[in-house]
Amino acid sequence: MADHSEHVVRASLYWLVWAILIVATFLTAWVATVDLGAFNTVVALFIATCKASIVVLIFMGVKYTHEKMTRPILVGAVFWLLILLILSLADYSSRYAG
Amino acid sequence: MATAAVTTERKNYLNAEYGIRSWLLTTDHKRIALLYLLSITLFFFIGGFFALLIRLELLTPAGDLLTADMYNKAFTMHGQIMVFFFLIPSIPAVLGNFLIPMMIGAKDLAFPRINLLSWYIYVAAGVLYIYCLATGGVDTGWTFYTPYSSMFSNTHVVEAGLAIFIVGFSSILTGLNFVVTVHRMRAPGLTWSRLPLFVWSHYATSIIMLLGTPVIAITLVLVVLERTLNLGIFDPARGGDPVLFQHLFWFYSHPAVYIMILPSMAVMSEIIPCFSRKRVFGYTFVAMSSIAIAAIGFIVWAHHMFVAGISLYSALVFSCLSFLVAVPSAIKVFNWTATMYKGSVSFSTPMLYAMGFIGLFTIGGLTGLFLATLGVDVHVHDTYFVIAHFHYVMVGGAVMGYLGGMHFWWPKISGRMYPEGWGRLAAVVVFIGFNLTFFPQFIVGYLGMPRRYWQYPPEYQVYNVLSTAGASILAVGYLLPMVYLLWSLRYGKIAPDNPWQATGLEWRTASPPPTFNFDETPEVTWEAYEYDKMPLPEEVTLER
Amino acid sequence: MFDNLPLWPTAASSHARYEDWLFIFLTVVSVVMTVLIFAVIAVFAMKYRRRHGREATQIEGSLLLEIGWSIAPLGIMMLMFAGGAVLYFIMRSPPRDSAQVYVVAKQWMWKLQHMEGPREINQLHVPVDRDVELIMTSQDVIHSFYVPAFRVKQDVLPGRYTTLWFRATKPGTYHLFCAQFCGTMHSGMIGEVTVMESKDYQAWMTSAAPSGSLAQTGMTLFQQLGCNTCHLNDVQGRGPVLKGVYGNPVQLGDGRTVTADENYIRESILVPAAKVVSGFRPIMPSWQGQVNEEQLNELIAYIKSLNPPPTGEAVTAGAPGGTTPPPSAK
Amino acid sequence: MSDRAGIGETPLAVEHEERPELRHHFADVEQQRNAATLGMWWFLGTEIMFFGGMFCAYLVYRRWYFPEFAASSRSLDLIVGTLNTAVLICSSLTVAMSVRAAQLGRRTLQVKLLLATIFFGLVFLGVKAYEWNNKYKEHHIPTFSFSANDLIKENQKLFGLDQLQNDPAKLQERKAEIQRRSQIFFSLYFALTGMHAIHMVIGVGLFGVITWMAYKGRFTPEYHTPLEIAGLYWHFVDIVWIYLFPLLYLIDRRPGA
Repeated sequence: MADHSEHVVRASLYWLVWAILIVATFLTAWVATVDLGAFNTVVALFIATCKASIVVLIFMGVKYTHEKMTRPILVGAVFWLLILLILSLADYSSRYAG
Repeated sequence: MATAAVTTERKNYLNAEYGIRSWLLTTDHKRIALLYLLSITLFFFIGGFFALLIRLELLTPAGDLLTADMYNKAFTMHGQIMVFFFLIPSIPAVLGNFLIPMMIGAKDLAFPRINLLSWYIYVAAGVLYIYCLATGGVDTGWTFYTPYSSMFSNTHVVEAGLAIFIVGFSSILTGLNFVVTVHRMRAPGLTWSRLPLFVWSHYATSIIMLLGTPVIAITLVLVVLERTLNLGIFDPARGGDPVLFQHLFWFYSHPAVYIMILPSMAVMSEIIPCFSRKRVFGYTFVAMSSIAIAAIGFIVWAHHMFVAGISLYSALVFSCLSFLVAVPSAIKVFNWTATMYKGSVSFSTPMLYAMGFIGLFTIGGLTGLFLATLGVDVHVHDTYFVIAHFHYVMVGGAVMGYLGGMHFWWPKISGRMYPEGWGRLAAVVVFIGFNLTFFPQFIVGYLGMPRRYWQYPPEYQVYNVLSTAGASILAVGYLLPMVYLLWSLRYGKIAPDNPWQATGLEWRTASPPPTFNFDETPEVTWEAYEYDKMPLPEEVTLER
Repeated sequence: MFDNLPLWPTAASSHARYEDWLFIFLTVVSVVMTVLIFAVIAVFAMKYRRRHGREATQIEGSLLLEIGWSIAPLGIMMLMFAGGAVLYFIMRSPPRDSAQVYVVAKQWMWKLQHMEGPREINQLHVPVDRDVELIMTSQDVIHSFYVPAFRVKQDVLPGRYTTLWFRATKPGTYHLFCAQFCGTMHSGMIGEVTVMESKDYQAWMTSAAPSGSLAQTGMTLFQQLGCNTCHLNDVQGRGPVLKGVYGNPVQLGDGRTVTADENYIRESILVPAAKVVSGFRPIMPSWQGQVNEEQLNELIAYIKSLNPPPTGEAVTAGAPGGTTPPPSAK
Repeated sequence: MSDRAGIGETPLAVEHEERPELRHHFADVEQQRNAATLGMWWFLGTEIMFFGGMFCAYLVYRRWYFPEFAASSRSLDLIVGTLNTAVLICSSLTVAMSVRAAQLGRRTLQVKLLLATIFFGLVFLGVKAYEWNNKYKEHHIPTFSFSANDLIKENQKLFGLDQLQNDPAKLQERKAEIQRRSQIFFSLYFALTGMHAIHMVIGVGLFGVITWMAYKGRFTPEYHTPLEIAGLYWHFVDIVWIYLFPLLYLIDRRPGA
């Protein structure tokens, strides 16, 4: 069998990711001070999710992995988290509606 | 007639090494399974002792044997020990641990040292729990409902909470080990569609352990912090919401029921085909129903909270979802029954347990529908009806499965046969004792007797007397196997490698197996359960 | 009949009949299924028991069967869901003109206050054939108000109101249990619900209520506390007019709209700043620690009494099972 | 379902390779490595749910007590928080680079990068300690003489207190309520950051061992699994912080609010 040599990522890509993350961090902090109404939270979480995604894809190597299970596990765990959050919050948001 | 020739003693996992160290530092999954067997048996008897106290107290309507506080502690510790220290680890940590590597043709689990670590974590938690018990115990009910547990109880809630937090990690690590082992360690040729259903079920169980357990762990930590540091997250007096605790608690504790029952279903899926000499009916459906139970089990938790003050709409949604989980459970029952159709059924001990399991699990599952039905649940919630229901699932289901599995694989584990006649007798005694104990509780529950009552109105007495009588029979049923299995270790017939002529890979190695399970890594070229290609077992199972 | 062997709980409320029929339906389905499974196992075990010279016939499975025995139970279960959901919906929708009783639970007793004034401990007297709504809260831990004969149960939570309603259909004395574990004397937190004929109830009421109705006590308290200096009966007051406010939507200063139910009124007394009515300044003092749970109930009762009496279209409590004979005839 | 995953690719029939790092029950290094990384990924799934319970509590109370949460969040130091986030991102870079160095077999670089990672990790924890100490001085640690007085002073308008000045009783009560609710925020703040910090401490300890192993030359381009899975853990802890930062520090920083 062929040796499964891992994908060696260019150092410049890592630096690029790092730069994006740093910029995004300061961006979140800055955007929070701009009045966007209810969208402040949305924007903050959107940026956080983008940051998390590139960390997962590049730094954690999910983009390059041969491992077929990584993605299902990740998606599964996030899905499970959403089950917990959405179904519990559904109770809270409909509690006084009746 | 025992035909197994007495050969010169082969090297096996039991006699490979001697001495305490060789056990306490072992990384052999089979030895770790036996360590678990010893420790969970200990806890089973401690938990059983509390059950005995409860049943004796309830013999009369007045609270006369125990004080109210002692009674409250007795049912709390009965529940916590049985759930967290017996049922959850029982089949996975003993039979799963012992068998999964062998069933998939591996030398060991993927992480043997983590496997040993998880046993030590279990022991640490067990010691802490026993410390809690010895210094006065805990009285919150196994559910730890706030604000009673966080602000009002004067008992050792912190120790109990931490013990259960710790034992959770044992469960997580076991699940982790199983999942990775199933993915990575299968023998050549052993595809997913050839996996024994035992492995499928344990895979599903492991998913629940991995994704559910951390939630209860953190929830109990928050309760402990609330008691020690006054955090107030679940305390209404400080702005918190006690119902939030219930959401987080049941998010794990409902799926935890499936942690207890899925492994038992795993055992059934091995025993029934073997003693019917047939392929399992609808392999794919049985396998997939395990995964479905694990997944759907996570979206039904608030059916424990229909009268707890959740919103009307939330209750409607959760009720509807709760019925869904009955479908894969029903699929399993139907498929097992269909497996016996046109088979060649023998009444060996494991098969008796299996038939008992199907019957009791059917009753347990169907009464679950009563609890999922909103209007009915309002009446029977927190009554003995619920107690009867979950004992039918957890004792009638999980414990029957555990005992059936112990008998089925006893020759493999110990290298000895158990006495068949005694085995059948014990199975029948357990079945009768169980029904006598718990069936009356359905009626007394519908009459309205609330759970966790130390004294009760006299009109409920007759059912409680029946229940206590049944419990004493059940106790005999549990002690019998204890005695004759121990007896067989010394006096039992030497077991052949495959006494049942079963198809699993674990039967293709020696009994007891060598340290690394197989002398040569097997290559699998057959489907699971090809009983048409197996000869009938020797007289061992046919003897009278 | 069987004095020591009761088989069926007394059914003494409008919910009870419906619930019993639902329960019978579920029981029949379950018994049929259980008997079927047991019988099939027994038949297979006997008919196909191991004999010499007979081999098992291998069967792979059947997609049709699998789908059949998945869909059919699901259909029956959806019936159960629908039946249970309708009953639950009824149970959670108290009729508007029901008699109201305030319940305060504490370790380990039930304190009940009738709107008309009488207070009881571990005893509840209600008239027959009258909708009764309980508005419940707890002083300490979670309790649960449970009357098996009425088939009603509701957890009673600290810091919040939960409600429960029933219409008793049969005079008699029934158990009142606490169903949620609440500490040492959990099993001692029991009482009795006495259902009386209307006449008897009236007689009991007059003998038990020397101090006037709950709303009247509430009115006195309202004046004692000086609430009436701001909450006038016209829009000149510094606080909102309370007449007719109960049960109706209230526009808040921050744009939200809430329904002025017990929880809202309670919060407005204890934490006035939380939800200030649009057009008013948050100047009301808090009464946290100055009025106890019973006095709160009196005040709320008074504010409710300011509503004009309901005009007809009250939610009917009639259970669909009402036309069928009660199963207690068994 | 991927049939034959890990089987077709890694035949077990090959002879047992003689490698020091290969444990007896694996057929080859490839299988061992795959098992370890898969295990770490599942463990991270568990970790997501571990933080999930607290996130759930956070979301419920944030909805209920938004003004108090906003005010409490504003009392956290935004600049320090942002810089600390940047520090953690730098540590993630060094971890990724050290794995790369191992892939390329550059041992000295690898050790330097690992030491940098530990350094950044310690800086993060140090800053965290500094922030907690500030919270202590501000009486913002629940039960340690917790007081929301400063929040109340700074957020008169948000809490609607400016309109209550002529009603001392009412003012007092509203203040007590703000005290309770902001205490819930800080309870969650310390639970979440505390749990994160515990993960960081474990991470730093783990990387201490990894660095030592790297220094001893245990890692080769073919075998550096411990480094890899420790890296996965570190990145995960980083991601948790990426969410905690906006959830805790940036609830409402709008100037006019």
